[in-house]
Amino acid sequence: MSESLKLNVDRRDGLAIVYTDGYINNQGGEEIAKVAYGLIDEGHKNLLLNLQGTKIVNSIGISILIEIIEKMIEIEGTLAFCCLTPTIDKTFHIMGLAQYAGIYADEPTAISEFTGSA
Amino acid sequence: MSESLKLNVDRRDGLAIVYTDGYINNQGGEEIAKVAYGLIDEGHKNLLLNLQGTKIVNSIGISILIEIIEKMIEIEGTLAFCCLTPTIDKTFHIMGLAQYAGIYADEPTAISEFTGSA
Amino acid sequence: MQEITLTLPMLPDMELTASKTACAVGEHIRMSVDKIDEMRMAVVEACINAFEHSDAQAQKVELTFAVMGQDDDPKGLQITIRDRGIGFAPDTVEEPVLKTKLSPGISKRGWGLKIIHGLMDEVDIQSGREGTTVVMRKLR
Amino acid sequence: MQEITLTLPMLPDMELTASKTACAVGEHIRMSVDKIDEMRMAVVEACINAFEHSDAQAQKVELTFAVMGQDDDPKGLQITIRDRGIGFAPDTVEEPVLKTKLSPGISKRGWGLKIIHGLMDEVDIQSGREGTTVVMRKLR
Ligand SMILES: Nc1ncnc2c1ncn2[C@@H]1O[C@H](COP(=O)(O)OP(=O)(O)O)[C@@H](O)[C@H]1O
Ligand SMILES: Nc1ncnc2c1ncn2[C@@H]1O[C@H](COP(=O)(O)OP(=O)(O)O)[C@@H](O)[C@H]1O
Repeated sequence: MSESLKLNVDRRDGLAIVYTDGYINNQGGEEIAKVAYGLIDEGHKNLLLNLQGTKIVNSIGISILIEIIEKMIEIEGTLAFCCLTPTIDKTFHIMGLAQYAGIYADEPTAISEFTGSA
Repeated sequence: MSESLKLNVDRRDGLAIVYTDGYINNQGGEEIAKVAYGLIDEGHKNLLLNLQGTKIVNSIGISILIEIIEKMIEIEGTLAFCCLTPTIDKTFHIMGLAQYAGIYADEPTAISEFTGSA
Repeated sequence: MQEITLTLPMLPDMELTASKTACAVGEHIRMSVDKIDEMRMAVVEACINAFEHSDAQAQKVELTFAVMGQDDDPKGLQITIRDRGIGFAPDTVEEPVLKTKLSPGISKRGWGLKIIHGLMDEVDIQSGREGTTVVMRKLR
Repeated sequence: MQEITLTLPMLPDMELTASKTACAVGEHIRMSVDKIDEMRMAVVEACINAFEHSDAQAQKVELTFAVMGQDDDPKGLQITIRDRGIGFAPDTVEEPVLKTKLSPGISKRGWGLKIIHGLMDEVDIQSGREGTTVVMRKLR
């Protein structure tokens, strides 16, 4: 009876955006990791996770996101987040995630940051 | 700590529309009754309760709506409802309210019914 | 059988907390939005009956949500609402008729049980000197 | 003090039911949406800790929501999450540091308690052979 996370991917030039819809728990985190590693295998080095559709996460889910960040550091890529709820944003800051992943208010800001630095 | 009902009134030619926002319990019902009796005193005989903003009602609140229906029958006026949630609609039908008050899916349908019969 | 219990003080608007928990449990078993909503209204009615009529000393209502069927294939929810109040005789409660209620001077109240029966698939009420227990079921 | 209790089976996603009930109680005392949301996340973390680490025989978590302050002037909520499991020594839990966690081969887990502390106004954990009780407060 797990509420499963839905994912959508938008592949752009030099950037892939992953849209989440639902709860990011252990399964949700695994789903995101699977998609992220697939995109890395395709050659993507810049990933943006748009969390607009995610109102709730848990620390197990976030720990899997940290695995993705580790991987991105390894391949000298970037993981960024946008459209976080205030609580998810606060949680990411409590954990210090902002030092290792871009956190943007909205998608256009995130994209322009990527494009600017690309 | 009661979640109070908010009401808005739109006075039109030959019709007053009352918009509810919130829980219709005893207090909510009383609020509606106060406004309805005020409109009757102003000379309005056709009242439409638009329940768009009401997702939950209880039977005490509905019993106060029945008092308003009784009053409307007495003055030969009409009370109608529109924009009910499926559950509120089902409840009104369980109670047999549809025989004494118009129940319409949306506001335009309700208004045209009033205008047609006026 | 998975069981969730909720104990609420008999205070204004607490029926909304019951109703929201019912909603959460309904979502858990992927009940449809409309069925959840019907169940919520029945829960509200059963709670306000306990608040208003039970005269229970403890001023508490106990709700139990039990998932019917297998964990991986839930059939519905059984909700039990219990007060330890004075009880009543369900069989003697007269069925309300709107036409009669619309007569002047007649109380407009008395719809709660009819609504509960109308919105749930099965309803059983046990009541006596130890209080009232309403058991109601809604299939997914 | 108004108290609401909720008992949940330790099953996947049951933390969401706890979180939704916390939301209902927060709405009841008119807590702001953002504070309710922070409280919900802390409730989720405390529940999954009990589910994952308590090894409680009964496989149940008990939550209590107590309104702080007067009924007509609530100051906040005190939420107690209790399991009757094996317990742990909160003082010996190392504070997670992301930089360290990002090293290869190191577990990325261990954030729950830090998140709970960061999102709630006061947190107290009692743990021992009778299980673990997390008491956390959030002011309105
Ligand atoms: N939990 C209860 N404890 C005692 N009496 C109850 C309880 N529930 C219902 N009753 C009795 O049944 C009657 C009918 O209830 P109901 O149909 O809900 O309408 P209402 O609450 O408007 O009277 C009540 O007036 C009351 O006498
Ligand atoms: N309810 C509990 N019962 C037993 N041990 C617990 C409980 N809550 C936390 N712990 C212990 O504290 C540790 C840290 O918990 P936490 O910060 O939530 O991170 P994580 O759950 O990811 O390990 C856990 O690994 C566990 O050993």
